[in-house]
Amino acid sequence: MFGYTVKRLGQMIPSLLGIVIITFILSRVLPGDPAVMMAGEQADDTVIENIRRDMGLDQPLYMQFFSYVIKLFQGDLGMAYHTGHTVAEDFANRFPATIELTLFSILIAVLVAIPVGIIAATRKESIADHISRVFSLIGACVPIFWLGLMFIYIFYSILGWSPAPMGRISGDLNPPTDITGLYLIDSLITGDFLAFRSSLAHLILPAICLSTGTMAIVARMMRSSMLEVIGQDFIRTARAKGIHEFLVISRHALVNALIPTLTVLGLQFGYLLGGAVITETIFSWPGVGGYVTDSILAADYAPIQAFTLVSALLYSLINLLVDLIYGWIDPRIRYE
Amino acid sequence: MSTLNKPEETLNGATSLQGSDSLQPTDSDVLLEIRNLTKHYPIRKKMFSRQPAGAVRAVDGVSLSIKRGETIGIVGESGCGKSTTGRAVLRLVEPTAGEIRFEGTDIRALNPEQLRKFRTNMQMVFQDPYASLDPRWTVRQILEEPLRTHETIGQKELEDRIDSLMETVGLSPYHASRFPHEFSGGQRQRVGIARALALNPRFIVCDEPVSALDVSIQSQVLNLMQDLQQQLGLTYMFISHDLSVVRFISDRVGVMYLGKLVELAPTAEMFAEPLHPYTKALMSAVPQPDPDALRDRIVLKGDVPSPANPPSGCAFHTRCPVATERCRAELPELKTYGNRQVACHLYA
Amino acid sequence: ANQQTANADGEQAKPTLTVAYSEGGTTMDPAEASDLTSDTLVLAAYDQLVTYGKKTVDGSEVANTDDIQPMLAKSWEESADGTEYTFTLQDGVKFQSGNPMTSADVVYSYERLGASSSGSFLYGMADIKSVEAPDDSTVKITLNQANHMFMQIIALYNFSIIDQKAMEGQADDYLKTNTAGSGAFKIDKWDPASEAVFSANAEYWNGAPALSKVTLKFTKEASNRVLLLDKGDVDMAIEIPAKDVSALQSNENLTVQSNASNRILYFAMNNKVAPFDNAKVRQAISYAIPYEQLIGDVMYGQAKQMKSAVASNTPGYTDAGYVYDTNLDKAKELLTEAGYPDGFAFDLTLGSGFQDWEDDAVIIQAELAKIGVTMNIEKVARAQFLEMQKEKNLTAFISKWTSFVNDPGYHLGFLLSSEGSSNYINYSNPEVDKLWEEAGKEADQSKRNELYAKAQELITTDSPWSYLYEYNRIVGMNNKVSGYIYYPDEVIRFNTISKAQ
Amino acid sequence: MTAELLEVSGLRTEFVTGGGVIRAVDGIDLKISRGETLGIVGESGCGKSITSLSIMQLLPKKIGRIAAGEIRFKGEDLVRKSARDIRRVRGNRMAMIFQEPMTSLNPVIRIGRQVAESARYHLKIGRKEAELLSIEMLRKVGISRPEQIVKQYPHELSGGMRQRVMIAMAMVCKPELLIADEPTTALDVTIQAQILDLMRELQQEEGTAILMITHDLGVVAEMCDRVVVMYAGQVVEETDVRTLFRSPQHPYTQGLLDSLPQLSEGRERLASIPGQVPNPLELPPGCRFAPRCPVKMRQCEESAPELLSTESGHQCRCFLRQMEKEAVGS
Amino acid sequence: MSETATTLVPNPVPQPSAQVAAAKRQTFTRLLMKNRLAMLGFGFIIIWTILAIIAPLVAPYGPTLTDTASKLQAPNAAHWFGTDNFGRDVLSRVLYGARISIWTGLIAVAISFCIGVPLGGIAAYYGGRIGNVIMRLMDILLAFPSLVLSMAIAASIGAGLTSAMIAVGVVGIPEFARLMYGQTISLKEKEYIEASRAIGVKDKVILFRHILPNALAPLLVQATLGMGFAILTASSLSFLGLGVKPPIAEWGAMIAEGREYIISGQWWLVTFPGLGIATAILGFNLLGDGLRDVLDPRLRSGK
Ligand SMILES: Nc1ncnc2c1ncn2[C@@H]1O[C@H](COP(=O)(O)OP(=O)(O)OP(=O)(O)O)[C@@H](O)[C@H]1O
Ligand SMILES: Nc1ncnc2c1ncn2[C@@H]1O[C@H](COP(=O)(O)OP(=O)(O)OP(=O)(O)O)[C@@H](O)[C@H]1O
Ligand SMILES: [Mg+2]
Ligand SMILES: [Mg+2]
Repeated sequence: MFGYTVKRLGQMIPSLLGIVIITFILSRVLPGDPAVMMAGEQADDTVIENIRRDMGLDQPLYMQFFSYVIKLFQGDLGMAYHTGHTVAEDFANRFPATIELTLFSILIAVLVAIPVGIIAATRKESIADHISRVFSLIGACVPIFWLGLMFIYIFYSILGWSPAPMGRISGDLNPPTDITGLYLIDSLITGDFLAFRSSLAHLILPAICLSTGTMAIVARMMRSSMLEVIGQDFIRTARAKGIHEFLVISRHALVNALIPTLTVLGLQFGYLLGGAVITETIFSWPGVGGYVTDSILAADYAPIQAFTLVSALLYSLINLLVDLIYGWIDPRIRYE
Repeated sequence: MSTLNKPEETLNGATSLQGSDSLQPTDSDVLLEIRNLTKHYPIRKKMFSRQPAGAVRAVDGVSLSIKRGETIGIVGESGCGKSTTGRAVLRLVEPTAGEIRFEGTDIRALNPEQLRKFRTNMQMVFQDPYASLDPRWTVRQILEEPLRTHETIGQKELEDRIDSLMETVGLSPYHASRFPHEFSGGQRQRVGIARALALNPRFIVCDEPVSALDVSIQSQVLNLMQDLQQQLGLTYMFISHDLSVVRFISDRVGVMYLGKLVELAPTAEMFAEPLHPYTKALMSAVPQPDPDALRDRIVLKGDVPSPANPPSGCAFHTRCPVATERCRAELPELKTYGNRQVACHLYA
Repeated sequence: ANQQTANADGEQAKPTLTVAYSEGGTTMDPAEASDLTSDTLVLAAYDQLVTYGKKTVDGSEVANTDDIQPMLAKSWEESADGTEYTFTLQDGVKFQSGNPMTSADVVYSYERLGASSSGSFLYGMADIKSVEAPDDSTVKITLNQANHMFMQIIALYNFSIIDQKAMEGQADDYLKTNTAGSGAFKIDKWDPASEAVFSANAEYWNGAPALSKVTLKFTKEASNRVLLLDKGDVDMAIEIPAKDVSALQSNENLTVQSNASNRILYFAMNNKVAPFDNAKVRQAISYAIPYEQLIGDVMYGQAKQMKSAVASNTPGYTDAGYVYDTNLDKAKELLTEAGYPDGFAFDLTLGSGFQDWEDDAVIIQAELAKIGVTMNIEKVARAQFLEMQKEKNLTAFISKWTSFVNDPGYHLGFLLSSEGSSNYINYSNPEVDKLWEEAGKEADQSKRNELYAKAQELITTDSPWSYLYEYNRIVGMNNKVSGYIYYPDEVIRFNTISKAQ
Repeated sequence: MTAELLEVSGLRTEFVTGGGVIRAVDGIDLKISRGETLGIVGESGCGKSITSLSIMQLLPKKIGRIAAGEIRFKGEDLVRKSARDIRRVRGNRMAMIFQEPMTSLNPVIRIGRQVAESARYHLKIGRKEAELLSIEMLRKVGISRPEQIVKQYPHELSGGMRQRVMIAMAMVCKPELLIADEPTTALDVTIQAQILDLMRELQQEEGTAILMITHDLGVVAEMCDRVVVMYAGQVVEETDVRTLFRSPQHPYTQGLLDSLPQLSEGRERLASIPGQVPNPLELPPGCRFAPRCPVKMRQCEESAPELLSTESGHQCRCFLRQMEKEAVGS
Repeated sequence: MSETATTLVPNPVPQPSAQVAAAKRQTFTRLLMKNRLAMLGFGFIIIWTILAIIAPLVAPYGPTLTDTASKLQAPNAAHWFGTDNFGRDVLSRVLYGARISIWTGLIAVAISFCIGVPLGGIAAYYGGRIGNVIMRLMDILLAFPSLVLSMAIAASIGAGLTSAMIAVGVVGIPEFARLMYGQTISLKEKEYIEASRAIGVKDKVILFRHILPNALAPLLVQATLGMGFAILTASSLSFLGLGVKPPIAEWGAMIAEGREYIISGQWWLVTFPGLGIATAILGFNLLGDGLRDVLDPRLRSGK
């Protein structure tokens, strides 16, 4: 298992190299000169030249790529010119917020979708099935940006139930001591329940908003894989043993049905990171999503590269994790 | 014994049918010569292909020669390499080693384009009549494909050819516009046979052509195949795991175990007195449709070993009731005794 | 956010203030700051030698940029030829570090600015030749030549005085994320992703501010800022969209300050690209633009029609030569004269990021269609737009401008002199250039303004731009907040602000 | 209360499909006594599996239903029992093994747990006990090293071993009736021989009655005491095994036996039954075998024959036999 | 021969299993028709497509016709969906928006399909090094968050409708490639493909005439679902300012423009285009799901 993990990590290297190249190319063909952007509108040409020199933009492209890769190896993700910080600083600042948002939406999606999928499959064609199908179909087609706007309007503006869409925690409170960077967990660890409540309240709307698509897809996947598993021979064998239907489903069908669902969940991660871009923009969530949007509009290379690189890396790691969980729940897959 | 040799006329019929063939007829009546045919499939990790971790020795040094107009049956248990042998002979899978000569032409030396052309000489009938016809094509399209691939013929002639092909296999011309799913298994197998016949091949590999069919249908197809052989002078390599079918249709039978030919003999002799312990066990294991039949069954221990790491020496020694030290250590060769061959130390 | 925090030494707790800002800022380094939030941070933490005075316009307090007031310098003298300024520093000013402020710090700060990459151009614009410190409390600045804008320029945030001792042993980019000033606030936290928090500098040499703590909440979505203000979750919000002003005004807890700024919006036409190389065509466009509609429907009245290349609150402004009230017949006539009786088609390039520009473009497009002119709107990302602009071959575009130094010389020099670095439309009128140069050397303000007025008139007649409007800067605040002063650089100075408990 | 262990009478099982209602099993009567082996033979699609699933009450929900008939297990009608009561019988007194040992075992659960599951459920035994029981059962079905096998997963076993595991699983509660639906079809002949031997041994040891479903007449000849021949959802012939092979009465059975290559040794051609099994949605109006029958009469195409007992327990569904009988009777 | 003919007379009554297959094909349309949700989805698509085509005929106003005198009107008799800040009729803009969205979806899916399918097919059929490289590349593309990748692509080639289509299309390539790859891998092992090879049919012909038609069903499902995804992504791009240029009516852009107005109570500006997006995507998803149910016998047998 360990050896396999190391091997898989090793295999990620060529992919990562590909990712690095693609991100580099993509960001370099982005039109717009970051130096012009940075200098501000009243700056003159010498200022821009200074900045270009500072940024290494006067170098030929291959040299830029070279130094980019070398710096990458040193853990230097470059400077984000539109924020004036190193990308690493910005990420350290913002990534926990994005991770908290995505993880929490995955959690919501899984907690809702898996039971819904199971119920829909075991009570096929029942009212419960129809309702859950309709909801999951609708969930998959409501654009996040529309839902987010509606959420803010209804729950904050009209009903006043949710806190202001501003940050991760109420301004009156101090954020919990930084342990994991995830406020919910940190506040639990430190036993700061006020902070926990406040950060939960801030998190809940954007997380639901982000999770709808995933929820819908996972519920659908769970339903169909459950249906498929239920139709298989070994379920008939289990029924032939005369055990209770609940045991048939929970012991025999569930794990088998979870396997394809898990794959979908792993693949959803990329979608969630993309959705986070929009969700964060709408909810003023201080994560990397909004940051990346700004970077793209500002032609700020380094953060775009870093974000795509980090998310591709995360995506690969998550899918490695999914594979490992696979091996754990599905004995047919063995890694050595 | 009477089934061993086909009447002379059939042979002549065959040559006249293939009249315009460019290959030089050889003096010998051997159509196909297989030497040391070997196919090893590299083993890959299930999900992530890396360096091959070993090889499945699907076919491991099979040699045999097939005479014009005869039917050679190949039997053996699942996974012993029957299909692989058949497909390797046609170079549908690329053999790892060995030599295949079809009337003196070294098939393995042909380049892809030559091979494509050469396929008119040898065809295949497949096991699963449901999977061997493209579900989206009508029977006419299926039968047209070989003709269009190799010849440029007019529409009229094409129609005639298809009609006569269908008649040959006992289908009515009005079936031509139907799709495979509108046919029964037996009828589909007829379509499969018609397709194989379309190019007037002289040699057909039949890979379990009746295994998927019910007994009542199976006999229809077996009869048809035998009729065709007589009419067209075909040579068959008939693969099956069903001893009774092989016994019915073959002139000679080869028994395979773990990628190797362990015994090869004329049918009647083989069934009268199997030599190899494996053949004996195999024959005794077949349930007789006769409640009063004598059953002094040799029940073999255990399962067929994996062809990925076959046992040392004689591959059968792990299950052989009469195995000796020598069998464990030394690989017996296929040796000729009269008109039969066996690979066993017992007969050394 | 309205909670009070007790002061460390237990004196009566002062109120805290929460402000919704839009961008998170890029740096706290005075020499490098060039955006609103960065500037705000710098001005909170640093002082300059001098600052602007204030005046009351329409009942609200606004800065008077002509009126230079002492800050770290308690007095100064200007030599007769206008090339030498001698400043006497305040006594007993201490930096936040506790180090005393001396003339050496001033010299250090100015020299540092001169060597910086972004701020150096202002240093250059001030035309400073040398900065000397004859003694601890005196600073002598020598200019290359007389510069009537000098005092205005050094009041800018870039010219903040930095604690030299605090910088010892620090890397040069230390100031990017740290401060070393003498300002009224200490910056406790600056997280560009979410918020910045200042606390009052209790030992501020000019008296501790009235607020104990200020929090800037970075909220990009304008509608969220409006909501936050409306709901009372913030005390102030900047960059309020014009359309929301009336709704906010109907909230009796709120005051909306909408001040005329010197930020202008213009419709630029490339004077070197056909058909805009023909002044008649440019004039025709100017006649065709529905100014009232833009101000009413796009800006909801929170803007003012622009009648010169210079903002109306800039000294020396004149609307002489302005004739372009919307008149499609006249426009058509001019087009016919110019040889385009059936109109023409052109591309308008629009940088992303400003909804009102898009709205303007859509309205202008519809109006131009009426005189047979087809305007295709090309929308590009802001960065791309800026780069394209620099190439100087965009046919037409919409752009804004705010002169940091509210002076026509500064303004025209950048935008409309032939050599101007922001003259992206290749406007070149030798007469204008001559007037501008002369005025730059003219020490007498009224004579200078006359020259500038002449230049403005010439420009207006040439119509290199169609003048769209002058923005109002809109800040909404809770009624409890008082002491807000509008500055043309739009930066809020929090030490003047107080809040009722 | 009869002496029969299982008595199926008039069983009719239907499927509701898009094309209409398929009557997969149409009025079947079966009897199995204790310790007896009854074979059901017939071509693919004739309703063998559906019969066994009906007995086990394992028909696919919603689309499959028992439309008529009784299934009496030890005198009690399973059709009218509650799901709870059926569960008590199923897997406990009456067990089943399936054709595909490959897919019939849960791939993600260890062998030991799967074998002992029904015992844990029905006999309420503990975890430890269950493990010992499964080791014992595996040993009984001839698996060497059962202590290790219980910890393994199905994919780590060969086909033959898996079928042994299936048998162990079915036998764990010592059922009185074992239904085996083509238990050896997926296996090689040498393995098939092993499994058939094993089943015979177990039957002798435990006295279990077996309902053996197969299409292989050889297996029938070897294993069964009595045989039921099915065609298109109906029983066409029923008798003891010897009579069936010696003097089959139904033309279908005769054709089936004749088409076996073994028996036609020395002959140039095989006998064959022309045509194929009718589509269950378009059954012929009269005798269902009539379209393929070499000796059909006009009567056969018009009305359906009854299943008649001819001699001592030999039943046959054919007008010819009916006429013979009438002739003898008159 | 004569003897053969008599014994071998084929029976016209198909065997049950063949019957099942026949039922599958013949009743495909009927099954689909019976799938009420799929029909609902199909209805949405048809309605939107028709509306998109005849938008110029049915739209009460021009999509860009400004009339500031009647701006920001709530839905009323003259403007069923209200008006926006320029007094443009929201209904007309939504109708014209359908043109853009459906067209964008179509082109984007066509791009993904036309590039992804051949890549997947070639990678699977020939395997080996090329196949490996292609699929690795697809994996790499897949590793990017799709929205971010399409944002980057759209930004690179400049905002606008065409670049949004290209961006969304490129992002969809790996899905099709992987699907086709899987299909081809399993199809190329099918006996009928082997039969064609045994006949000596050329690879190209096998790929186009056997494998592609048989892989089409799942590809079609993917294309249908991909339409929904493409519409959504394209409107997200517009929302972020990387989509269409003003004043073109596009649903995502309309929401972006209208979002500032939610707080002042002008809900109709975002609601109607939002419903437009939702129903169009819903339509494609429902149909795709239904198609999958009908085409995938595994799911059906579970019923
Ligand atoms: N494409 C392949 N890749 C890897 N291994 C293969 C492949 N095809 C066959 N094998 C292996 O080669 C061995 C022989 O297979 P083959 O299909 O020739 O057996 P067979 O005798 O025809 O069996 P059956 O009776 O089941 O058809 C088996 O162990 C099989 O798993
Ligand atoms: N789930 C189902 N839905 C509809 N019809 C079904 C279903 N299962 C079986 N049938 C029909 O019931 C009939 C009997 O099927 P059954 O499985 O009992 O055949 P069998 O005799 O076991 O055949 P085989 O030898 O192929 O296993 C067939 O005609 C089949 O079409
Ligand atoms: Mg085979
Ligand atoms: Mg069956």
